[in-house]
Amino acid sequence: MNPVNYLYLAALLFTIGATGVLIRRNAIVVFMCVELMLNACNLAFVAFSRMHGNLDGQIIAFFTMVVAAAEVVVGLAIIVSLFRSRHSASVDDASLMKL
Amino acid sequence: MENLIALLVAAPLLGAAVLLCGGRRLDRVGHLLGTLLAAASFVIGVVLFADMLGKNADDRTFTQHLFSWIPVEGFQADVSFQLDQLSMTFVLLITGVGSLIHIYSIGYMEHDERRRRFFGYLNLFLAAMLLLVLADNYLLLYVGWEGVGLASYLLIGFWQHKPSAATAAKKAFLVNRVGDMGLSIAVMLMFTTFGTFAFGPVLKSAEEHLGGGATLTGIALMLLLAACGKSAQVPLQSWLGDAMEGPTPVSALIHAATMVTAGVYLIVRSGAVFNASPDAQLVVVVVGAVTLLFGAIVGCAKDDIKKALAGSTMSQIGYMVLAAGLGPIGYVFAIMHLVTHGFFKAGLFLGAGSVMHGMNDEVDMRKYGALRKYMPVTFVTFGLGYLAIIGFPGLSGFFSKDKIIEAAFAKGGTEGWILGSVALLGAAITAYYMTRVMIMTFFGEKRWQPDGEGHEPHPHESPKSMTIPMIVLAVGSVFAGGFFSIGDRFLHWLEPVTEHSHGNAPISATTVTAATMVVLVVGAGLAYLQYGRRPVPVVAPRGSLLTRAARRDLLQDDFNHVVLVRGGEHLTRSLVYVDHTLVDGVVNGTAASVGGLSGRLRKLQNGYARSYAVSMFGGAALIVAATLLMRAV
Amino acid sequence: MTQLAAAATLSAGTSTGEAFQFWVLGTFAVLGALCTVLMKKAVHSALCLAGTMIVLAIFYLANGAYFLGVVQIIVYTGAIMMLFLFVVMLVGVTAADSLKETIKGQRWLALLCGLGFGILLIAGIGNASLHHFNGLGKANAGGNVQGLAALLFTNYVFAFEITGALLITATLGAMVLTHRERTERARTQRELAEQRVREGKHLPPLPAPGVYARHNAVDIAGLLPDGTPSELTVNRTLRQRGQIRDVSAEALGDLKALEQRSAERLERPEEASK
Amino acid sequence: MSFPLLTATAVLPAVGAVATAAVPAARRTAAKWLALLVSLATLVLAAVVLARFEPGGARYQLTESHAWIKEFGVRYELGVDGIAVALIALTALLMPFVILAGWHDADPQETGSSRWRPTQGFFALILGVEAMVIISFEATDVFLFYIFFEAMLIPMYFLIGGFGDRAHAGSDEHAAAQRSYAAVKFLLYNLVGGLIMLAAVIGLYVVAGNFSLPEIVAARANGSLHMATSTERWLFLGFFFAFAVKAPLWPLHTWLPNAMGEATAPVAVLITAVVDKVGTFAMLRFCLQLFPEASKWATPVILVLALISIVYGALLAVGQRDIKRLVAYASISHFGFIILGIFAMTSQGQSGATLYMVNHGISTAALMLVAGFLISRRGSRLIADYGGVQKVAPVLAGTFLIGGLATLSLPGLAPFVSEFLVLVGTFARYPVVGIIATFGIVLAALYTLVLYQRTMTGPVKPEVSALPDLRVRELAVVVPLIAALIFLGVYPKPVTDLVNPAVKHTLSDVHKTDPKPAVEAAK
Repeated sequence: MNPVNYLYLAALLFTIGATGVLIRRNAIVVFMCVELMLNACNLAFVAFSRMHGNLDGQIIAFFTMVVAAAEVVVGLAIIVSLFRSRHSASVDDASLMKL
Repeated sequence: MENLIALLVAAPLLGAAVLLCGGRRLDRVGHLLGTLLAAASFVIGVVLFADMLGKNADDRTFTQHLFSWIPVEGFQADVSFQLDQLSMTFVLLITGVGSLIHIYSIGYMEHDERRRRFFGYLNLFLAAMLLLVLADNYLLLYVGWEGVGLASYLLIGFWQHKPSAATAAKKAFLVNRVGDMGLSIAVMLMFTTFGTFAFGPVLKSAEEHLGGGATLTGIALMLLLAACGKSAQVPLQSWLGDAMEGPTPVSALIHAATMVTAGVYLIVRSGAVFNASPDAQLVVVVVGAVTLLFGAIVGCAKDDIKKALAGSTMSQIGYMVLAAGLGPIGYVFAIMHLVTHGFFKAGLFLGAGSVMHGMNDEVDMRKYGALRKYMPVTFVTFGLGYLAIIGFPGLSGFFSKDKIIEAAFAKGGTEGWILGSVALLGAAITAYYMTRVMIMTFFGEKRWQPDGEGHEPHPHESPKSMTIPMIVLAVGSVFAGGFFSIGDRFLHWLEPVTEHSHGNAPISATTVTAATMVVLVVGAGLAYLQYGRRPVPVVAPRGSLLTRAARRDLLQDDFNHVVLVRGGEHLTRSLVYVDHTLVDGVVNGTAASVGGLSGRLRKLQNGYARSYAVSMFGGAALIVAATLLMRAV
Repeated sequence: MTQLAAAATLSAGTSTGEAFQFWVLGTFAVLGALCTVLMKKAVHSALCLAGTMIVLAIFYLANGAYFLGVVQIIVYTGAIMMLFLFVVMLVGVTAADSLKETIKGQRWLALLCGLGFGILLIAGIGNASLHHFNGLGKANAGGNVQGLAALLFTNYVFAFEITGALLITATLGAMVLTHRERTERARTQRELAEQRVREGKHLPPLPAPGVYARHNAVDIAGLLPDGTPSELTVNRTLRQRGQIRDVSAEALGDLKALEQRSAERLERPEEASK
Repeated sequence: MSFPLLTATAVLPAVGAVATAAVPAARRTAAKWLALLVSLATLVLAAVVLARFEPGGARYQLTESHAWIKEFGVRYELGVDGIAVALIALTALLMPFVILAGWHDADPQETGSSRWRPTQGFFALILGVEAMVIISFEATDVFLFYIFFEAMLIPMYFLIGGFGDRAHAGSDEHAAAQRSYAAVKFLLYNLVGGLIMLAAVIGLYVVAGNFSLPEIVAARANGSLHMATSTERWLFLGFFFAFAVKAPLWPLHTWLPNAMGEATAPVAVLITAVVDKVGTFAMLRFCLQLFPEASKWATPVILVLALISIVYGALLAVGQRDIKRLVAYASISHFGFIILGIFAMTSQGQSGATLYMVNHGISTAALMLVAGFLISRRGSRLIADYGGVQKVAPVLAGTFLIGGLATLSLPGLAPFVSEFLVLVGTFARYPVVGIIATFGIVLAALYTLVLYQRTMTGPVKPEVSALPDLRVRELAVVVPLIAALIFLGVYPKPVTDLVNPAVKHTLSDVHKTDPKPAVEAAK
């Protein structure tokens, strides 16, 4: 098997995640889809790392995880406070930017 | 001595500047100052004249270069003067008659609170007119040309509170501008053809038939257009009648004696150009002949004394233009008639002014009558002017007009016969309408009545300041022609400038004179039968079709009104509409459609984060696609 | 350890075993991802995502990223996904859970973009010449963790430090965002009652759920006098989830059965047959 | 290093603008005097520039050159030729009169508000415009020019939109709406032009590699810089469009009547006499020199547009009911003459066009400012609201008439010289165009005299019977302008001497020589 398949898998997962972000309204699920996209990227990084034979790809994936963790913490906090004020976790309800 | 030429112009110019800028402080002495400066200019003119007489005939051209006016690569316009016999004649006429009319105006305008300004304008006119005749190139002439137009505008509209005066002034300026357009095109043509527009080289080149016949014809026709505007020749004659709205001294000076003859000056001055183009000369004589009859017919029908005289002026200038169009046979006679006409027509106008002065500014001749008893001096001077204009033997008009008629016959061929007959017919009509004016004004029963407020006019003789100029002019009207003609003095004087040739007349001079006498008697007799034998009705009878048309200036104004004024109004109105709706509309339409489009696009901004995410995602996809495509290519 | 060493050697190429593992687990990963997107309930989505992440962790290990694989399981699946679950519980359920689309054309556009993007990515990968794999044998020679550490504390030390600052900031941010300080006095019961009177709705307390002793659970609507259930009696969350049990029919059936039994006992066949 | 005279001339009004803006709210009069003094000082500096400039010397004189943005080869390069000197002198000359004429235009209507400082703002903006206009005339770096060409719009926008004419037929709200419409229209038109020019400026950089006008011209002349025909044409069009909007040329003119109608008279003068001149000046300096072949290629179309401008502007002026809009349309007609002169590509035409810029500035200033005094007295811009003013205020009427006569190019007043030169220059190469343009002088007489007749003559209308005549301040504005008109009409030699060498250079840039007379005149 060609390890390129990992990249195809990563691309597939990324696309699924992105589509999910677009069609789900529950902010939490949207968030999960974002995580899915990040994980897909990580997979690609790891595969590239193997391809190039050095560890920089893994380092990047590591950083991605850290940043994702920070992002999740803040993001979830935002969702919680949003829910408190609006009694809803729908991303469509936060549409004050509408003209 | 030559350096005095600039002073000729400078003196009245100074007067104009001082009087117009001086303010009310000068109100009490303004008229005297103005008259003094006009007289000073006359004195300088006389001094120069004396100097000129002292020289040989070939040596009589004085020049004075003042400064370089517009120096541009390949284009040189100078302020420099040229005083030759032709200019000298004009200088003396302008300053002489001008000074007299200044004096006359002191009395005539005595009760006008804006008398100072009136004298300022008169001085401005003198300066411009002198510039016109003294210029040594066409561009400087153009300055004077428009300058007299401006002075005429200001003076016609002097009583600005009268809407009719303001309108007449505007009309005069506008019609003149059409003529000016011709002059400027002529100058441009000269420049592109000869690279210069100074009299000397241009006329010399024309004499040698350089530059091609068509171009010279073009220049000549454009000059003729200019002359038509200034000299009220058909088809640009319509302003002169209205110009009578101005004070009478103005009518006498500008619209009879001097300014309106500038066209004749222009044609005679540019004689070489016209000589080189027989086609243009033909047009000139046709214009002259048509105007001659046109003015005369209009003059027969007018009841307004000044307008009748205006028609007469038009007709007399028609004579001059006719003569000028005949070429070297006629130039001298055109100028001679111009000078004598300057005397008698100015005198007639001053007389008319004197009559109006005594009649509470009434201008309708049907309300005059029997004034000879009340205004003897005016009657006599006016009468002498009358005899002069109709060509009574021995008086000025007799000599000058007779020569023109002779010259017209001398043109030769069918042309000569037609022109000569027209000139003769004109003489008959002149005798008719002038006799009519004379009879209606001074003879018969008194016809004036109290006006609406019960003021009955008390006709009285005018003050000395008015009568003396009239007397001087009357003397000129009587003797000038004889003085000029006997021994061909005038001819010899002008010949170096204008050249002269004798045509081969098909009929003898005596026959012409006899014929002139006959038509004179016929014309005057007819008028006597019509107006002298019967009382003149106070209200004008309806009259024949021709009379009614003539009263309306042969429908020229109606034509102008319908075609030019109405048409122009419609044109401008529709253009304003076009500018607003079409030109601006395209712009506003673009703005509106951009606004509409953005209104649509705004809907994309629906506030849903997911919609934005879709566009981001789509954008990312496009970028990926573009990257791949670039790599593939 | 031997297994890991074997995997390390495998990193250069792929064995049949890895291929088998890829195809089987890859299928699961994709399924998990799809379920994450398509599951109606957030809890289910979270669980599916966790599954996918575990599969990914295994793939990391298979690719020689041992440290990341372990971290993926411990930090991601263990901590972050649990955080998700906590929040799901905290927030409860809303109408947002419905999969019904409300923005016109959104779904089609999303699918179109997703499809296009996926095809482009895959096409891009397919176009790239990625046939030569170096393998991590050399890089991992001193141990994967040691190798990472060596890079992290030399080349990437600055980024690493910044990451620390980021994490601290994120922690503080989360606290600030979720912390709620009462800025006003809590309203008394009296004030609340007055407000209800002003607004003119539900003057009395909401009706209690449950009808009979055996069905007084919170998910059973109380019955109105005509026997229909009143939604008001049920908690909002349950209502939105559609978890109301309608027991009215059941109760009537029970009543009927009771009457039947008593009729049989009292030997009144006409009533029983009725 | 010598004293940077050109920079000083531009910086002085800019500093003055800042200083004027900083004057405290209560010291309104001090701000006015400060602005007036600064403008007079600028006039002195401009006079020094004029004195130091040698007409026969190098093409660009008093040059300054400093590196600015090295990455793009943008330099701070200043230098003046005769045309620029003449226009700088015009700008510096007009400013004191503009300020003096607008002395009360920006007085706050209600007193007492302490923070709002309209007066300071008004005069500061005027000085700011002056600074930018002067530096636009001086810049020989295309990019530098472009910056100030565009930056001018900002103060102009506020001057038009913020300080409108108080004489308005409608309500205050209506007036405000009209004003903001005019200001936005002005801004949008000029911005569109400017953006297209920006594209062309960038294109020029791509082709030429730097922005320096003398360098590019030299490189094109010695053949080291080759420009494809189509490239040159596109770049030319980009530049020309911006200048044609500014100038303005038909059919891009419709912003001008709005802007001039709604702005106060001094600001209207600023627009038409100063700011718009940058457009025609830039045609002469940039379009012709940078793109000689394209200029020749476009000449027929431009001549036709200029002709349309002349006749159309004049006809529309006849049809106007609003005094200021009438003057605006007259200006459109005059700009047609200027552009005609530039693109006739003869010495007479281009000298005439330059002279025309100067003369039109002065004559329009005279006419417009007197019209402004008249309007401020009666409080109406409609011609129909006047009549018989001559009787009540003879000096006002007289100066108005002189301004009008200058507009109709009466010989003896300055505009005649330039108009005739333009006509002759055009006629020499394009006789038909010259003849049609000559119709413009008849139409000019028509609209001017109709305006004068309807406002100044006739019976005195009751509303105008108490109008005061010109005051001392107003006379101080009008009299010098009229004196300048007469002086330049009688003795334009100083200006033509200044301009002639520059025009010669420009003509040699476009490889054109004057048409020779058909025959050598007899001596």
